[in-house]
Amino acid sequence: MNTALLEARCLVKRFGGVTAVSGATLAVGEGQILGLIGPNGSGKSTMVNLLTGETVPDEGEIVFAGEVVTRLPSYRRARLGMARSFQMLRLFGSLTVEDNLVLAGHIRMSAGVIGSALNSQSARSEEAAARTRARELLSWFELEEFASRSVTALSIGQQRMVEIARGLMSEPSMLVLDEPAAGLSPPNVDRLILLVRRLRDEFGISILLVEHVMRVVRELCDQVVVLDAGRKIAEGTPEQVVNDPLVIEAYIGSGWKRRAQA
Amino acid sequence: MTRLSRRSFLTAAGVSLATPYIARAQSNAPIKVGGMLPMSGAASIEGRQVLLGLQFAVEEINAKGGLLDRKIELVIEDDESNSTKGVTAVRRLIERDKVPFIVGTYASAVVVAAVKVAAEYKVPMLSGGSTAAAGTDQNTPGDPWFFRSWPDSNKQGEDTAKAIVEKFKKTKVAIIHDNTNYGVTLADQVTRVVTAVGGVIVSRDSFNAGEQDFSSMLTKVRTLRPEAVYIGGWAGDGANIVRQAAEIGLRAQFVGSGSMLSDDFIKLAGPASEGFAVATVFEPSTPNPVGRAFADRFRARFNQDANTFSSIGFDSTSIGLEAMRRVGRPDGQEIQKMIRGGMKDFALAQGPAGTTAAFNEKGSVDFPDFIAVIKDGKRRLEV
Amino acid sequence: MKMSICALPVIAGLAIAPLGLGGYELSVLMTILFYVILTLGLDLVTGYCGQFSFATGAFYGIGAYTAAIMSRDLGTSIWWHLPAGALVAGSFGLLLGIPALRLTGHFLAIVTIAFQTIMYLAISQWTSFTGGQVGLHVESAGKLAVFGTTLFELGSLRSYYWLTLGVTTVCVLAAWRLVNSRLGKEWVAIRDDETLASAIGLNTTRGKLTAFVAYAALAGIAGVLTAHSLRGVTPDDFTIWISATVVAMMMLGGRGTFIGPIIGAVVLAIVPEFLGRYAEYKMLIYGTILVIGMTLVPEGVIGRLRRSASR
Amino acid sequence: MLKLENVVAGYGRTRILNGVSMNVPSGGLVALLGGNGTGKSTTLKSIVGLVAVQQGQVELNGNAINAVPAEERVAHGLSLVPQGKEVFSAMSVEENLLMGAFHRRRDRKMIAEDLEGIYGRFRRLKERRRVDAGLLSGGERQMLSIGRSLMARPSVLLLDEPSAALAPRVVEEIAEAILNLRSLGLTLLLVEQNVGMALDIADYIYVIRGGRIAYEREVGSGIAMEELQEFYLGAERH
Amino acid sequence: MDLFLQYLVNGAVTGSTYVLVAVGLTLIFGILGVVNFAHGEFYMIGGYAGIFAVTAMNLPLLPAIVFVLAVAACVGLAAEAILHRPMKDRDATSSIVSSFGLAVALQNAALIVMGPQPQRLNLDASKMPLLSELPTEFGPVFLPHQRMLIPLTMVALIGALYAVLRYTWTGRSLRAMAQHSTVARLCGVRVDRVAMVTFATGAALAGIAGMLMSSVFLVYPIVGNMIALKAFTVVILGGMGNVIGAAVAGLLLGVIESLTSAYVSNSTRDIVGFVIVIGVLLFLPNGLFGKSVGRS
Repeated sequence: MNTALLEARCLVKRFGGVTAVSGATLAVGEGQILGLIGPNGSGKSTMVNLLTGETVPDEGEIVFAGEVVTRLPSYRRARLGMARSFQMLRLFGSLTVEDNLVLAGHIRMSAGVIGSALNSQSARSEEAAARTRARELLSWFELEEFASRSVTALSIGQQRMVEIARGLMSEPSMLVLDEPAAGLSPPNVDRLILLVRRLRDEFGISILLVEHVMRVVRELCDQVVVLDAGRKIAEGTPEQVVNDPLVIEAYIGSGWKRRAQA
Repeated sequence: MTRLSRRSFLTAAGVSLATPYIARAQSNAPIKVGGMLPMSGAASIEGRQVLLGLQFAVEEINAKGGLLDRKIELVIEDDESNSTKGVTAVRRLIERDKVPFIVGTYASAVVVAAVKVAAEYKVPMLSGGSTAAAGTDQNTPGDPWFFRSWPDSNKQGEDTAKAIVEKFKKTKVAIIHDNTNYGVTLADQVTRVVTAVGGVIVSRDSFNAGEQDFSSMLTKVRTLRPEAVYIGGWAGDGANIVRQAAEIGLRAQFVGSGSMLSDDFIKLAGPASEGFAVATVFEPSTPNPVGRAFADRFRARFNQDANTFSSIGFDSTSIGLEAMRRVGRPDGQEIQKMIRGGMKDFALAQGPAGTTAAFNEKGSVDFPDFIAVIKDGKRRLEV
Repeated sequence: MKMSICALPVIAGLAIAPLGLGGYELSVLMTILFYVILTLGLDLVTGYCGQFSFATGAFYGIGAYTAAIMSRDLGTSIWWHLPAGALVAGSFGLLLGIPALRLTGHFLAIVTIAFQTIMYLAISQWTSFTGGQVGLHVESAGKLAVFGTTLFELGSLRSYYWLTLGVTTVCVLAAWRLVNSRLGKEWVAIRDDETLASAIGLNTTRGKLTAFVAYAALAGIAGVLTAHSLRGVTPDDFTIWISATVVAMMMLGGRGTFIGPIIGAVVLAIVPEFLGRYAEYKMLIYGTILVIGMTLVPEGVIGRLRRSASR
Repeated sequence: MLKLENVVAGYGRTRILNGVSMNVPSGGLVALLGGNGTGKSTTLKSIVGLVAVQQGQVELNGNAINAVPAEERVAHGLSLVPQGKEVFSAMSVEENLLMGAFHRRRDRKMIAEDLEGIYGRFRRLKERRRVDAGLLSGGERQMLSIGRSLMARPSVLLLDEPSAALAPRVVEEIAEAILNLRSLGLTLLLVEQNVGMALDIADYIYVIRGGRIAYEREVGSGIAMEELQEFYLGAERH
Repeated sequence: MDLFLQYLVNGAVTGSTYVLVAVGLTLIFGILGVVNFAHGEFYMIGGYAGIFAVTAMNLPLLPAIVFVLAVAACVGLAAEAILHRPMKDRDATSSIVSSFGLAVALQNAALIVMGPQPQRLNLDASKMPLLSELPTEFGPVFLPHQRMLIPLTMVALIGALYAVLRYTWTGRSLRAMAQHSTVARLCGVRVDRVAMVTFATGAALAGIAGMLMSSVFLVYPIVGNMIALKAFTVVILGGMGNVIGAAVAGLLLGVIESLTSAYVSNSTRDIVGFVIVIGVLLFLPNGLFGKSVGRS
């Protein structure tokens, strides 16, 4: 691993009396795909929310693209180059596919909102450029025919792709994918794996991948961090962590050998 | 008739924007006169009572064969106590119904907005209950387009203050008033006159119209031991205050503004209203023979007592109609000139005996208010 | 584009209307235009940006009183009042927008009602500044002169109607521009999913505040126009009933659509003129429209048509 | 006793279950295993009626109950111990238990008896009967949650991850308590992520993956670790 | 000092009305998540129903109270059918607009049916058995029977409500629904029944408040406006959905207003509550008493 693009140190987050994340540390290198896994309730979602800025940690520090972003709101992190998808699909339901993408391109526009409202020349050309880029991305994802359709008219798999395309609109250096395979059929999972790999290879983007579907993790991730009860219990290549006894115990509980082999 | 033409206008406007052609009134068709009052909303209770006065005046004229050989038709518009509505209503009355004068309205704020429009069309307005000085104060002195045939709120405040000090011989006065312009001007006037004649204002409190709980304010007033308490505001609030004052044992001579004349006040305040005094321009038991005759005829017609509101409506309408008769044609400008100076001999139902429609240069008629005192649940005039 | 083609004959028709209509009809048309501006403004903040407000009457009043007080204290004309009314009401809109940053849904609705009530009490009680219940007189609008040539006297109803129509057209165009600009899209994004909007880098704080400012400024402009049209202002013209009426107009037409609230405003402003002596049922009808509308067609008439068309 | 036939269910347009078929025999203790997001909880929710069944059928004692609203299924003998040790935190322990008997609230005498029965089974709940449930420890809450379900006098008890986020010692206690429930003649369906615990107490296991039953086997018939590991960690089968 | 005590008592009397109205409002929100802007109209209808019972039907006090309870509860049931049932699967904002519309419609219906003039309920508390035997002077504090009736009824009704919530199956099911609606459903609690009970109870409490207050104050069609705003203030101060919080905050607001009226200026008393509520919403969104109970 060369220099880390995103680094989180000793993050702690408590909700009432419950400590959801206690002292977790992770780093995503440039161009790396880092997997984040763990059983239910292990603190993955909280971790993602801390990294993307939806919640603020009680302790610890987050550095992204060389800046301390621990307390920055999510839109500021997005401007620094962090884009994300959501576990439960999140798209602007009343907008078209293309508008969903163009919105995400707003942060790369230099004309202010006033200029845009006045329909200035520069605003118009920027808008046109954003639309071109949106179309390009959609064709990259083979979705261009849906550009002017409402997002709600798309299948779940297609919506997932729109979400990822939206992430790319803002020209991010890092993409946080929160369970992208959830709800996808096996062929769609295969497509997803191919796409994410191409994303990294063609755009050079770092990816933090939170995923349950182990096939996706094993095929994509360079490095995997395993959380359990808010702590990091293992880190390594997919092969290493899958065979780590601590990980196995976290996932399927203790004492299983005794009965299964009896 | 009016509704029909209105509908045809809107249809026409919506479809072709063609001007609806309105047939010119034929010479024997009724002359329309305008009435504009709050017929819905909170002030409609007063508005409806004023309306009875308007209707009664027109009925009596028509019973005598009408005016200028034509019948009189009263066209009523509801202003909802809202200026926007009021301005539209004035335009409608003048443009569509060609009324030569308008009796209206009750809310002073609406008067202020509406008179500007009426004056532009050269159509005079006669108050339909508005007493606040603001209505006549905006008139150009010497050329008023808004006429009020009784004294304004300043005069009412002054008369009340004089009654407190001279009639009831009370010099320590507490003032409670609502935050309406009416309440504020009355309070100002009472303050000025009471201090001028050597009285003391021990406290002055204001409240928002419609407020319910006065106990703490009255508790505080009680500790100041006023001899008289003056209340300026609407009848409901006044009744509430008088009753709550009795409950907490605040004993003093209570005096209220003219708006508290209604029988509702006595009903709402209950026994606490005994001894309550109020300035007024009319009572059915008035010593004014014109007023007394009006009260008798009114009672015979509607089987209920006339009150200040109906007398106001009656007088305003009668003045307008009589001025039109004297002018000889339904011409707003001529009628205004006539009311301005030519009616000094026309006797009114309001005020003391001999009160006439002698308008001053601001468009108001000056006469001393009566003081009515509530005894055994009835108002008694004390001249 | 399609929109402007449809709008042109309507505007042209409205522009030649005074040639055939009298003062009463023009009064009614002007009232409709005021409500169009108010409803459009509310649609920006509620329909497009998803922030509830029951304070339209307050901003309307702030605009009107700005005109009245400037006219009284500075002797200025309507040309100053229009931008000033928009600015002052817009500033108050910014103020009310601040709670909206932290509150949503019902909490925000309650704050806007409280704001409406406080503004009404302040306007009606601060007698020395606002004239109290009787209100203030506003000088006639003056004249429009170019290079010393008087084009028309705004004191006349007909000219004033044209001015109102012109300002309304500008407001409608500005609103149209706004909802189709980046900012408008950001408002929709905030309404659809605020978390997501923030996650893709949109400054939701700015989005909400601008929506509130635009809403309040439009209501302020309507207030200035009304003040000059009535040549006076009184507190009772800016009560919560105005807010209720405007909410009903927007909901009936379809919040979040552009043409819907305009149609809603036109229809509900004209209806009372037909009601005649049934006018006292007006608010009862509006209230019932809100209840039935929310139950049967929560997206409004135009919203429903659009939805069934897209199927 | 309880039977699922090709159940398809989900939230709105998102399908979670793509045809789940299961059978829980009377008096049996069946475990449903699976990784995160595979559809375990949704299966339970479709049984108790919290998620609408889009296709297929849920049968109880041979009768289809698809159309019975969730509120009424408890009266049919179905009771769910929900995930996350959910209790009415601002109500006392005893009130929580009473709520379990809500559907048979007229049965005063029996309720009093059953209450004593629960207290006898879970001593700690008796000690803390007047305490607000929000103040209980995790293990106590889980017991309260189970006790509340028992107060309904169910014929089939469904348990959703009773061992999640509990210390190993407490997990053993809970496992023991569940085993004891069999003596009441209850039919049990246990949803678990903790394979060890499930294998310790269940007679039959189902493994769900991608909204489908991917594996089922009787316990004791030689379940290979590699097989299970694949479902959880995706290890390739060699 | 003596005066101060009197002001406190005055405040507690008005505060008691706020409590009665606000507790229903907070129940409806806490259990069903409905923000009911038409709650003030329950108060208004209670006032008119009371006048009708006493004047037109000549009922004695207790039957009159029962009549008002019944009328208000029916209105509450109707409101539930309008504001809650069709909106169950929609977001909370639908019920906001709908209840706002209902408030407007009810006020204007009352304006048409009852007329705009204020009315008063002639109920002479000093002639009531038991009550009339109580003293009206407590040291320096003077409290007429008419007013005493209000806090007494408040304590009795809120006490009864508390007992019902605490010790009956219905009460427990309401609390259970507020704390965890899914688990409550699994226990066999029916949402629609709870919703009806909640609305009926909330409306009945507000209706009784309206009846009692119209014997001390007045009732008119838009009287509910101000009282609803006050109740919202109280609900927010006490924490949305928190019954005890609403009871404490209601008394507190009454006292604050009374003291404002006495020591600052009477005309600012209506504004002071709103200013506090905006401050609380901005800085303490969970109300003065911390956590909000019952939202899950």
